[in-house]
Amino acid sequence: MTTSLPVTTALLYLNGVSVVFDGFRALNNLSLAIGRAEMRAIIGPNGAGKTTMMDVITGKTRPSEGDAIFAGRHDLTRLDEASIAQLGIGRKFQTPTVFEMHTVEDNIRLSLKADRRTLPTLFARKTAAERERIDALLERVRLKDQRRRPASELSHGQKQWLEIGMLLAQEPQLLLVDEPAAGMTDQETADTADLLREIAETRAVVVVEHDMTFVRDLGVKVTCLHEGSVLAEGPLDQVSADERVVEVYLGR
Amino acid sequence: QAQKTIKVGILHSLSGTMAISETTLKDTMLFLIEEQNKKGGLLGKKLEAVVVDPASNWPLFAEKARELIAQNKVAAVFGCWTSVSRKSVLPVFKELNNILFYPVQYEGEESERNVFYTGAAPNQQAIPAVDYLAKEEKVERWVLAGTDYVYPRTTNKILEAYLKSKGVKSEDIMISYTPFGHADWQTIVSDIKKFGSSGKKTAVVSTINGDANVPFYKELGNQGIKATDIPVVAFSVGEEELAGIDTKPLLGHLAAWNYFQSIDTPANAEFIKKWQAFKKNPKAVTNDPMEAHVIGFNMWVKAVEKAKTTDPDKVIDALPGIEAPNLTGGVSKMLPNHHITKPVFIGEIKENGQFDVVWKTDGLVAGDAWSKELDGSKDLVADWVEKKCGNFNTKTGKCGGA
Amino acid sequence: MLNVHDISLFYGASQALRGVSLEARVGEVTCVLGRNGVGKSSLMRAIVGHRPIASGVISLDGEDVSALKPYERARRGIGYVPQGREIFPLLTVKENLETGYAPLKRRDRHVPPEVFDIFPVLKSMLHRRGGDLSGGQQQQLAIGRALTTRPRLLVLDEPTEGIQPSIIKDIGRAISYLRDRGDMAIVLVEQYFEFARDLADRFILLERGEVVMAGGPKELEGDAVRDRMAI
Amino acid sequence: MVPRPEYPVRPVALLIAFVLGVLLLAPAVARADAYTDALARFAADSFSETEAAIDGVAASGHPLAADVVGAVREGRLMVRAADKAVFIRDPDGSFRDAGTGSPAAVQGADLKPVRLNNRVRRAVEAAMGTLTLRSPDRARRAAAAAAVFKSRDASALPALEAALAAETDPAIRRQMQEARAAILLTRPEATPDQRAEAITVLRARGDQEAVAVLRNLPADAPPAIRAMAGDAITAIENRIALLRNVQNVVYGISLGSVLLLSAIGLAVTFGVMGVINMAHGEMVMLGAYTTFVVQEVIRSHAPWLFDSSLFIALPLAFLVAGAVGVLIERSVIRFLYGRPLETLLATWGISLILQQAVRTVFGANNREVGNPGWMSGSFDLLGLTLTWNRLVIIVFALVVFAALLVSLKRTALGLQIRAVTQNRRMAGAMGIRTDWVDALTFGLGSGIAGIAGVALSQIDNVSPNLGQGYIIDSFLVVVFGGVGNLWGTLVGAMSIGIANKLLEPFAGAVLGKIILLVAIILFIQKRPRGLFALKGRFVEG
Amino acid sequence: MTSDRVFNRTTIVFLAIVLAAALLVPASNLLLPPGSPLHVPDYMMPLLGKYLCYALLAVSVDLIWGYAGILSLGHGAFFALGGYAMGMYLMRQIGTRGVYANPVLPDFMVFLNWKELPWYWWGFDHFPFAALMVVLAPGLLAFVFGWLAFRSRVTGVYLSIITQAMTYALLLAFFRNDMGFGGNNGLTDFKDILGFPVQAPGTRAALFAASALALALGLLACRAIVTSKLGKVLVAIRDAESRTRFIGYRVEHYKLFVWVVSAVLAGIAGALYVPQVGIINPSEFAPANSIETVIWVAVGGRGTLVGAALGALTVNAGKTWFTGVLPELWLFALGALFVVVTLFLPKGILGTFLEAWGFRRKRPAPEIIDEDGVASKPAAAE
Ligand SMILES: Nc1ncnc2c1ncn2[C@@H]1O[C@H](COP(=O)(O)OP(=O)(O)OP(=O)(O)O)[C@@H](O)[C@H]1O
Ligand SMILES: Nc1ncnc2c1ncn2[C@@H]1O[C@H](COP(=O)(O)OP(=O)(O)OP(=O)(O)O)[C@@H](O)[C@H]1O
Ligand SMILES: [Mg+2]
Ligand SMILES: [Mg+2]
Repeated sequence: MTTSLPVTTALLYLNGVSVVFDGFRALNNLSLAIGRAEMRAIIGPNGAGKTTMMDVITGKTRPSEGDAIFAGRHDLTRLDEASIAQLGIGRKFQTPTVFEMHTVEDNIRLSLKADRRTLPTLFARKTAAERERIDALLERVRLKDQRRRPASELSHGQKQWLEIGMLLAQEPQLLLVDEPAAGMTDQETADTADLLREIAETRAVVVVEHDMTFVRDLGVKVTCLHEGSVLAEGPLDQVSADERVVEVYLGR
Repeated sequence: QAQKTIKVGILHSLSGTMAISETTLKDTMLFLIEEQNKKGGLLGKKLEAVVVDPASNWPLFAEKARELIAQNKVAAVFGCWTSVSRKSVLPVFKELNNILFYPVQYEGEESERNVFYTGAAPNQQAIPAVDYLAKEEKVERWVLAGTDYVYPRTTNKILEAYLKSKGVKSEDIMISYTPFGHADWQTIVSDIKKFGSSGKKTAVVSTINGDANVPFYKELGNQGIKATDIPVVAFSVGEEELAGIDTKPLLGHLAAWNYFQSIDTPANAEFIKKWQAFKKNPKAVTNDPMEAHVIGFNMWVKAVEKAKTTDPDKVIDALPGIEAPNLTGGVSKMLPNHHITKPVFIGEIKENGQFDVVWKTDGLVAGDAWSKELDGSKDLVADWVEKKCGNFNTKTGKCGGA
Repeated sequence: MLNVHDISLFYGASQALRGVSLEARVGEVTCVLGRNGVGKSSLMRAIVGHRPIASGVISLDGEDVSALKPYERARRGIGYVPQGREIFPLLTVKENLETGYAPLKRRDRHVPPEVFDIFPVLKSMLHRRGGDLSGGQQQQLAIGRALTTRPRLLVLDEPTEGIQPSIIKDIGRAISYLRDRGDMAIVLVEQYFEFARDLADRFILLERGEVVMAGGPKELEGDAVRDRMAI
Repeated sequence: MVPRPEYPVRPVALLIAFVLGVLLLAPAVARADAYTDALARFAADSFSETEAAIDGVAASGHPLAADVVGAVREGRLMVRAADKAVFIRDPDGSFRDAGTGSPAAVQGADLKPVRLNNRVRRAVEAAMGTLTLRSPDRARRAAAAAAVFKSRDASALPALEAALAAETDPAIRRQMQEARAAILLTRPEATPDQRAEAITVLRARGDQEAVAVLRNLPADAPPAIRAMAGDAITAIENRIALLRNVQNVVYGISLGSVLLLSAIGLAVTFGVMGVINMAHGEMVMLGAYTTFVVQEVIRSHAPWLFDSSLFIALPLAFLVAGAVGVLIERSVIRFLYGRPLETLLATWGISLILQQAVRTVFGANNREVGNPGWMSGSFDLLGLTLTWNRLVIIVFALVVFAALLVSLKRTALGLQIRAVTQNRRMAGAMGIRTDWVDALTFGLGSGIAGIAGVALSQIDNVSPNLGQGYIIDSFLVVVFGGVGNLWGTLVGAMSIGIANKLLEPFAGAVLGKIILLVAIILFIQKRPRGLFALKGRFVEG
Repeated sequence: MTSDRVFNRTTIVFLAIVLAAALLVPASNLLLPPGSPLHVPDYMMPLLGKYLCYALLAVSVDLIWGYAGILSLGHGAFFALGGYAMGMYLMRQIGTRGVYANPVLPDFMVFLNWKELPWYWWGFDHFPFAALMVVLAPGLLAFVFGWLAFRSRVTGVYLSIITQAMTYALLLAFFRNDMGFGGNNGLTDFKDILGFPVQAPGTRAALFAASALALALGLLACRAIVTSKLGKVLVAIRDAESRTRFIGYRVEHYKLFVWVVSAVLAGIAGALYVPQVGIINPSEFAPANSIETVIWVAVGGRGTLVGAALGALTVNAGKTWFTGVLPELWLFALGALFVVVTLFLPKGILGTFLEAWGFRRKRPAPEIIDEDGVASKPAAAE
């Protein structure tokens, strides 16, 4: 963190990031900046590197080149997953991953923003405030009836919702949301868009989605990735009018 | 308490790593008890064997010993093989005041009131063997190869001191220890080969234990080390162990024991015949620890008859001085130090897995509880008759411990 | 072709399907619609044999297959694209496709060409391990793999999930092509309403494990179904 | 009963002196007398007398001398207790009078063979050496030269010179020259030139024994010669030191192949199927016992087949262990897929049962499994001693490995096995007969373990505990190499084997093993998923 | 997965039994006459005490295996280290009563010609120091080992096997006579503990009570841990380790914490075990012993703590009984027990019992198993 970092006001700044797997460039000199209360939609063909980009930001994958700076100070490429999460970066995975053995409620409780150190966790007590917060979140993701069921019993879509709930519980500064609408009905998709817009009023949100209706609902700047780098950027209408985007992504 | 039978405890592992050696001893005891019962039992009562399985697990030995004595009320226990199993049960025998007959050659350095050692002490096996090699085979260089535990360590300490006292130089002694169950002997055998090719006659004194012997001998055979080049004398390899090896390449290697199945005496022939009948196996072999149990059992029977009771205190007092014929033509005697007198034989391995006796001591050798070669113990004597002490220090005139 | 009659299915004590019936005919696409957690995937699992049913009958060409093991059903011609892709992660793309050879005769053991036509990316990634692919690529692979078994009944559980728009269109075209080829019955679970509407020859709508609506393309035209799906 | 012989004179010296005397001056009559005198000493039943008798017989130059000495070696020289007459029992069972060589009609029961001990055997070797230096049989001459080299006795020199002059075979000539060099070097009256030449010959021989001879150079030799000998010793020792390193690596490979063999079945049941198979060792044991049974049957019914016993045992062991494996899979393991840790509990139980079953059937003792002739002994390769059985095991391990690799990677069954173990449910939906594949895979892993048992029976105990000795190492190898990667198992086994053998000379067997274990623990820190870790995004959730 | 209260019904019942035993068993042994039907015979005392120590060991293994998913195949090492620390204290208490009457050196050092006491034996004549080492020796080893392994993210079988390698290396090391721990014979022939003769009935009773108390306290401590929020984090780690990291938990710290706690409990169990069985030797380090401990846990019911203790008691009592009654066949019986438990009581004795009697709401199946016994998790995702 002491090395000279590019000065930036962006909350998240990816600078020339490349990721190479056995010679295959999943990300290719990718640069991207996300502002403090900005929502950004990311689109791009399958295999364009969207998930890999999130992997880089959350510390799952180390880039071969480039850096990822958070809040102008933290070089994410040198931190481990837990530190990055503690900095305030939360993530929803492409395929829902929840704690199957825990109840829905416990899944949320574990995700709540709190002291993550070992001993404080050992002595943590349930508080009324915590309970209220959990209730509110369960209400929001419509899993209140399911609260005592183990997460393993949820259907695919319910898990998606639970994971969104877990993400909200962390109250991160930056939310990375990978395909939130997959497996949801049209109504739920619209609902999710509302939710994200609401969150983005105070936080930064990066959404990856292939559902164009959803992206349109979000009404935010869109970045289209292709073969690991930015292909086009701008309002959705502009991007979707781009010949290359139509060619590789939208189809005719 | 008027019991109808006299119970005898048998404490040998029937499973786990030691089962290989100990199972036969359990059978030996069953055989001896059956024979005794055919003769009418003891004190007019039948003997009853109580068999338990301590499963080669040392704490379990203590537990089972306690069970035999406290719960089954046995009059005496015949058992144990490894030193550690004996060490484990010792406190139990002391506490509950019972008798253990221990049939295996061991490192010595012990004499307990409740234990009778019918196997060889180091001076009844190791030292005569070395003498033989030095004299007969003109051996000048020695490899002391053993498994890393107390028996080989102590034996090798004693032998090293003994050899040095005979003028053997340090560079002519090579000592090597291996873990239990060591299976890969390539390096060590080639080291031995190298050590032995200096021009001086070399021999290996092996205190390698149990299972490790088979791969060791196989490797010796394969690397072409013949007994005429570098003889190996072993203290833990008997007929039983050889039964699992192809002995052709081992022709001429040696073992030192107090008994060999091949020894041609009427007593032995009869014993072998009855044993094979008992086992229903005409090929069943006999070995040294079995003979030790035979002697120990007969001594116990005589002592009980002499004391007219199985009460351990009385039997313990009656035992020293009791004599029982061994199977090789002599008469062994229980000494005040609770060890017995035994003849020592050196046998060469024959092609049929038996031993050919090539040398024996003139008479019977008395077992020493304390080795004269070790600094810590040369002043100690054990005498449970006069001094009532297992570790009487002749210098200070005091009985140690307690 | 496939006839599901009045089946019910339990997870432990909780019932996921109550008396569901469904029919799928060769040359038709049968859509299963419904919100999250209503039992669509459970129905598919019952059809392919991954969950036992508690009552009812599932028959294939008139033969009752309800008690058969999954592989026996697969050998009778059921091909399955599960929700969540379930790629064999350590097998290469090629090997993943080749697992579909198991029920085939020796001369059929090759990947049908239409797979690479619809999903050209698979061709370029034949030697990449399945687990390394991106989510959408895996989904494509899962469909390709099911087609390799030359199914007579293709069961697709949300096949468009995570796939880029252009390929969704291709998949749509492929499904119509396969339907029109007339040797295959297709059961499609889909939340993407328009996609389903464009393809469906008949449909059922599930709610809490029960069929609450069924019909043909006409019923889908209006907003009735759509509204029911939106709570 | 057993005598304690004492020896004042070096027997070989005596013997060779005799031979010399005989060759040069003694009349035939003296020969016959010396011969009968010597023969009589066999009757004394004392090792020292026997030894003297051998020397005497050999020295007598009597035509029967070689026959008699040969008969002693093979325990065919018999003494009749009643009248101390000595007979040779020929291999066909007929008897000859040892004194005259004429056939004798005697009762076998009255006769006792002359007994041997190591010293007598050595005397026999030495006597045979000198007696056969000019034997027409090439192998005998070679053995004779080796025997003289070993005995290094000055008085054999003339005989040796004579033999050398007549010898045409270059290899044997060299051996004889070496023998002569060994004698000359230590002989006090040898000239410096002779010694220099001897040193050169010995240096060329270049082994440990040559060093031993060179070390025996008398201290009064001229400094130049001493320096030359010193040089030769250093040169040889350097070479030997180098060879030892190579040797250690070879030993390591051999140990590695044992580890590989014992682990390879586990690489299937555990590595591929994910069953924590604690009964793996018992499968190895079953293979070893199958070998034992096969050999037992062969011994009693068809002894001529003994040399091919292993080839018969291999398929049988595969079938026996494989069948037991299939049985275990069908009756227990198949209920436990998806609960890998519980397989630990069940297979542990199974291993206890199998061990005790074998103990009940075959007894707790070791059972004898013999080496077929072609697997015994050793051979020299550029100064390295390699034993045949180790070599066979190395080759065998690699063959088994290759076969398994091919069947998993190149066959349809292999693909199905991998698919089933990665996602059993989905594999079923693809039409793969999961239960059939499961049983077959477990059977395959068990069968391979059984095959390993056949090989291990050649170097280790065949006892109910056999398997226990290998289970820890096997798991270590599979895990160290990387679970699920066959190449990892190969490289893991070889590196553990070689590291072990390179450490052993420095640290000793016990400490060496400890160091190795600690090194593996530390290594796993660097590569938490083994040597050949599976990489990729699927590995981490 | 577990009820949130420290004192759930099973725990209360079990604790009550253990504590009652702590009082009643010694009382019956000491106070009742031998003829009385309620009298606990002398020979049972060390036996029962031994079982309790094993039970504590099993609880410690269940803490890490059942809740944090760390399968240790080397926990015997911590048990043995605690045992050795206690054994060393007991050896020092022998003083001049050894066979050689050497005031400084234990017997085995005398006859192997050691001249002075090695430094690592210093201090063991003081009980407080020895007691500290009982906790510290296993604790420190666990800390170092765990710190390395968890930081490097060694998980699953890799971790299991290196724990096994650890205990195996210790086994070999302690076998070496040069190490100064008595080699294969280990430490034996103990006389006094805290001034009381180890074999006296009173001491036996006290040791039994102490073991029972240690088990109760250990169990409570573990209950407290697993019912806390930390316990939930552990379960989360067990199910989805990397997911837990993405929420911000430092997985390695959590694992290290329970790992060390568990090792210390094992050490205490070992320390109480040694004076009751009267010997500690390197075979306690044998990997097979550690595997057996894991098996007790599985038999009792993994992830239930009380079940682990029950499993240890059941298996060991069974072993005692079988080895006496069926000396030649007991391995069949024990082996069959293990197979039967896995097949028919997949949740262990306790889990099955509780389920059958409806003591608790139904717990979720550990994995989603469908009818042909197939888990929904792909094997490689581990
Ligand atoms: N560990 C890996 N090894 C090899 N290739 C990888 C690895 N991880 C990702 N890839 C490749 O990198 C590319 C980018 O993958 P990524 O998952 O980021 O795509 P994506 O944009 O998220 O696609 P989708 O929309 O399908 O989710 C893909 O082609 C994928 O196959
Ligand atoms: N393995 C399981 N164990 C217990 N209950 C389950 C299991 N899988 C699904 N369920 C329950 O069964 C019901 C139906 O689930 P199913 O997966 O069939 O829904 P779905 O219609 O496919 O939903 P989605 O659109 O979210 O995929 C849900 O309420 C879910 O909670
Ligand atoms: Mg993606
Ligand atoms: Mg679904």
